Amino acid sequence: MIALRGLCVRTGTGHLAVRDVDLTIQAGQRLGVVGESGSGKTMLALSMMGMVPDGLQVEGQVLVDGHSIAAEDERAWRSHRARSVAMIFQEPMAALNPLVRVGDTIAEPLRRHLGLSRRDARARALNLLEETGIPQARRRLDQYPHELSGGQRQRVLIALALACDPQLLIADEPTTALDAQVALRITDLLVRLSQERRMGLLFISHDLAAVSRTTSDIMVMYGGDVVERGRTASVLSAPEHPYTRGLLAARPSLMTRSRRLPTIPGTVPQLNALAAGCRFAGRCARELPICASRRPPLSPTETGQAACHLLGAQA
Amino acid sequence: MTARLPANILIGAVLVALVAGAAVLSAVWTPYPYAAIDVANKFAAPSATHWLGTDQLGRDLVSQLMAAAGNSMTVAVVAVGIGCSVGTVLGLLAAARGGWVEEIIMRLSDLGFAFPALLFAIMLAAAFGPSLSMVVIAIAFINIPTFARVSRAAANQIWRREYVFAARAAGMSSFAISRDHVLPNIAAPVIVQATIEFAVAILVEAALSYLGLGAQPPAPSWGRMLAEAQTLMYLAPQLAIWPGMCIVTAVLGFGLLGDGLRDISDPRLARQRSA
Amino acid sequence: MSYFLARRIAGFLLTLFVVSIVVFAVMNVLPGDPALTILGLDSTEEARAALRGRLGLDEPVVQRYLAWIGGALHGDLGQSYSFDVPVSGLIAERLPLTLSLAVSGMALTIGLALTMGLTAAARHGRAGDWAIMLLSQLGIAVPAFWLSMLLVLLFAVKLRWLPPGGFPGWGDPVAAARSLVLPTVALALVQSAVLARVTRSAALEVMRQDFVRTARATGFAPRHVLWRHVLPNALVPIVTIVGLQFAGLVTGTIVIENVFYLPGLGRLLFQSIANRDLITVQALVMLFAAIVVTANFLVDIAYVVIDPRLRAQRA
Amino acid sequence: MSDPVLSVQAVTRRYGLPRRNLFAAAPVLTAVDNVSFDLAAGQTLGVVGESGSGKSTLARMVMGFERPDSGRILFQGQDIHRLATGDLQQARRRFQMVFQDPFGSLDPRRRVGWSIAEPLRAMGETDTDAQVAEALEQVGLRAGHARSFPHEFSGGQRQRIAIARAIITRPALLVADEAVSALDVSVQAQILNLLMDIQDDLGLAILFISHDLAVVSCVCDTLLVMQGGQVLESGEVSGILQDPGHDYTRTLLSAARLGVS
Repeated sequence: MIALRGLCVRTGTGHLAVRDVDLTIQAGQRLGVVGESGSGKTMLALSMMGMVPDGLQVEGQVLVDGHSIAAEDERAWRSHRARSVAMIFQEPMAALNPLVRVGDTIAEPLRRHLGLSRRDARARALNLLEETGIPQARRRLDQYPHELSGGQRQRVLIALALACDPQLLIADEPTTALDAQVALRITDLLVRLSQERRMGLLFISHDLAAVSRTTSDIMVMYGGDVVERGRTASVLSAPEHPYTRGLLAARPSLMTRSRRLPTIPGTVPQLNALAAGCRFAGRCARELPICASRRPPLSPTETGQAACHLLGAQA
Repeated sequence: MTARLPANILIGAVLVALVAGAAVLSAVWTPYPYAAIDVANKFAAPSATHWLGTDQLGRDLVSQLMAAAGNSMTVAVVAVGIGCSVGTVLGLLAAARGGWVEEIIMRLSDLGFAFPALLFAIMLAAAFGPSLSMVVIAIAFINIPTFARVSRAAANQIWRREYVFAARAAGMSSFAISRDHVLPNIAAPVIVQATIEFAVAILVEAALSYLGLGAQPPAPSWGRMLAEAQTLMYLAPQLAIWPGMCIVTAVLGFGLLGDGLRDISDPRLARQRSA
Repeated sequence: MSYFLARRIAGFLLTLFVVSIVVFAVMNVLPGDPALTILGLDSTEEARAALRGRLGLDEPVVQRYLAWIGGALHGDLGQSYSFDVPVSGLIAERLPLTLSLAVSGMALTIGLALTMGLTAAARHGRAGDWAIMLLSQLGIAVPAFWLSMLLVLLFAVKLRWLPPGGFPGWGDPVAAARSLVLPTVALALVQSAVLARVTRSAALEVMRQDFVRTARATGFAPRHVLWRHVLPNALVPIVTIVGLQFAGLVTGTIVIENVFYLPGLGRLLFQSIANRDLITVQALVMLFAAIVVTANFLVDIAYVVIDPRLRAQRA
Repeated sequence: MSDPVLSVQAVTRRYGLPRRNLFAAAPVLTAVDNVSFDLAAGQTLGVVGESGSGKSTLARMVMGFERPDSGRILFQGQDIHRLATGDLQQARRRFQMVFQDPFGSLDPRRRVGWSIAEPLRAMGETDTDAQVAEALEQVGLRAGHARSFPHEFSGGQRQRIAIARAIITRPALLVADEAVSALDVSVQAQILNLLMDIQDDLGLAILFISHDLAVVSCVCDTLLVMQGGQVLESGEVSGILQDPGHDYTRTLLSAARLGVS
């Protein structure tokens, strides 16, 4: 299984883009990570792949089946990426090599990592494509990415990700660039694959609706901190943290029929402008004097955990 | 801007300043008149009186190199200046008008690719007789399509920006948009291209003068000095060194400057730095 | 025949046609009296009149152009004034030397440039990158004819390994090859500096794209990613520059052949200019321009071979 | 109902695609297919659809950037595509647009005040400072912000600036093309509220274009659902939400719904 212990991502200027995250993903678990820009959700995912951009530093531990992978051991990370974890990205248009046929793209890891012959790899690639439910899978093998639609490309990327039977699939905003109808089918597919293969799924999105229909557990991030976590359904229906509450209220929903939405004042701050204590301090409607200076720990709530001084004050 | 300038800009600027300074200075002062012959003193070694020595006719090398720098820079400034301004106006026009105007301008500029600067200059020299003004005309002419392409490509990108749509929505004419929005925003790639074309112009002038198709005696030119030195290579190899070093200094200076300017004007790289 | 190819070929022929008009116009219409140019200012009016008659200069311009181009299509480029033999014969005699110089120069350029450019890109921002870029910046700044002189000073004058110039003829292949070594190196070093920079920036551009991230996320080694995914996608800009560089190499031979006293087309052009042999000059300028246009045309075709997207768009 | 500010009547727009074969006719894409609607003062009409639905082409035609192949676009009774160039430039004072990308809709090399005053300058006005200050305050910024450059602002603030520019000529119609799509949820709500405030203040009509049904339903009175250039259904927002008449609308609804009740 894949776990993070005290994971931090530090920028070149010394600011923390991800601050002290603990996390375990079990086989078959579907965890949603929700946050706005600058929440650190993508950095969190990249640090689990050992692919944090140059100039950023990862601190803390990434554990695969209990073994920690050292940050600088590029060879170990490579075999980790080859075997135990896979990732799909936001832009299916750009994420496939435009000069390589779809079948060859999927066969590539099969041949290089698993040592399959050309024929076996092709047959296996076809199976994988069929598993993603792409129509006319056999024909797709010999097509180039530009001949496919956005949803089909995302399915090809999913097939590629599944090639070496990863324990964990990380999906970073996989539906954001897709039309609503296609996005629905892709999230359904991710749920099905996670269940059938007992594969962990880390689903990163800013879209609460997509997260709510894809995941069983949820983690809300703000400014690099995990501010709240728990079962998806309970957190979204009874949020504890003021940020989660504000986010849910400010989200236009089909139920809202007033002409004004509740808002969170201010704007998502830059990393260097974040408070040392609770990162939401300064925008929070229920801020206490202590919030800006002391960081609240994650403490248990009725639905899971939240990091807020208010919880301690009530208790 | 708090970011410090990259090393290539600094080194480039110093080299360019060196050559440009020598060029400007040569207009008012050189140690000796560059064409002053002193046969008694030929092939003099470097000394306090002749810093780099003299050539086969006893002419002072430093004076010749400085005067040649003046020639070389004048050719580059005038030729690239003409090519850049005409080309950029054509590129702006092509992007603003689109349609058949763009088509014609771009087809004509395609034609420019059929004639590398050197070939075009050789053709003009053959037809009109060799002279430095032919070199200027040739380089200017060849630069027009280059700048037309660069500025059109950059301008077309600007025309797709939302702030241009906003200006159109506000009712601005395409002339006003080209002036207010497009030109300031394509200045960076055009300037970068200009520094590169400066370097190319210096190389082309040197090559043509070397072939005897550029600066005519006694007009000083690095290329012609090298041609003369070549015949004396066994006798006085040092004469073949200094003019070449001057060309390298000038071209390297502009090259580094252009490179550095491109680095800091590329918004993608700029964003990476600030992130 | 595909629409794209038909359009390209039409464009190619049209460009050649316009180029021939430009060449003819510059050499015949603009300068006034070609007879005066050929014979010089001290010639007598009778001699000039006789020459005009011999060259057909008394006929209307359009007719002369048609005669010239019509002849050229049949391989008849007119009679050289100074050598008093058919120009086509002069060219046929010298073309092999110039072409072998250009082709071997191009091969060396491509080999050097790809190695340097890709190495630099793979080591982006590190010492190796800096060193290669500095070297190439220097390489661009060195005029080919000066580099030739330095090479001659070192390898011919000092070390006496190779001949300083001249060409012994094709009868002795080894001697012929030896005399082409320094010219080839002089041509290629400068051009490869340019191409190395293009290769590096094209590769870096591709390395920023999402599909490279996908390949890394699939666990492939950097070398594999570079050769399999980066290089093929970087080829379009590289091929563009190779086309332009072939043009540069061909015109570069004009200078280099004069440095090394090689009896090729460049030397012929130079001699013809000195002899005011406008007929030969006109033919040679047209030939050089035609080679350049052809190289650019082949590049256009190469794009389609490289990129399946263009194939689909333009097929 | 009074005369509509904007009346789109049976508008169609086709694009010729690149030819694939020398001997075949070039294929044609019908981006907007026979679309009609009216929009009255003080009202907000939402156009919802995905990429390729034709909603952006529609916006460009309403703004006069593109001509419809057939049909008419009447702005306050005038067919904007039949106006002389000078008249169209004058008419532009009364319909303005807010764009999607808060980072692309302001010229990075111009001070914010300069950009906001651009529509006034286009009308030949020169003394614009007071109006710029007023517009800035109207969108919740300070008059002093006029002297800053766009990169000094966050995405939400830039969108406020873009709105200030759009309302400085007191237009009768505002076209908002995905105006909040690039913003974080917590900022998006602020901008939506601002648009509503401004509509109440100025009584302008808003054509609100978005792919996000939840956002559209939140701010709009009436709704147009588009797909492939055609209008699938239209009507009052509440009616469509309660009883969608089309499968596609139902998909959009379920995509926007939080899977928790």
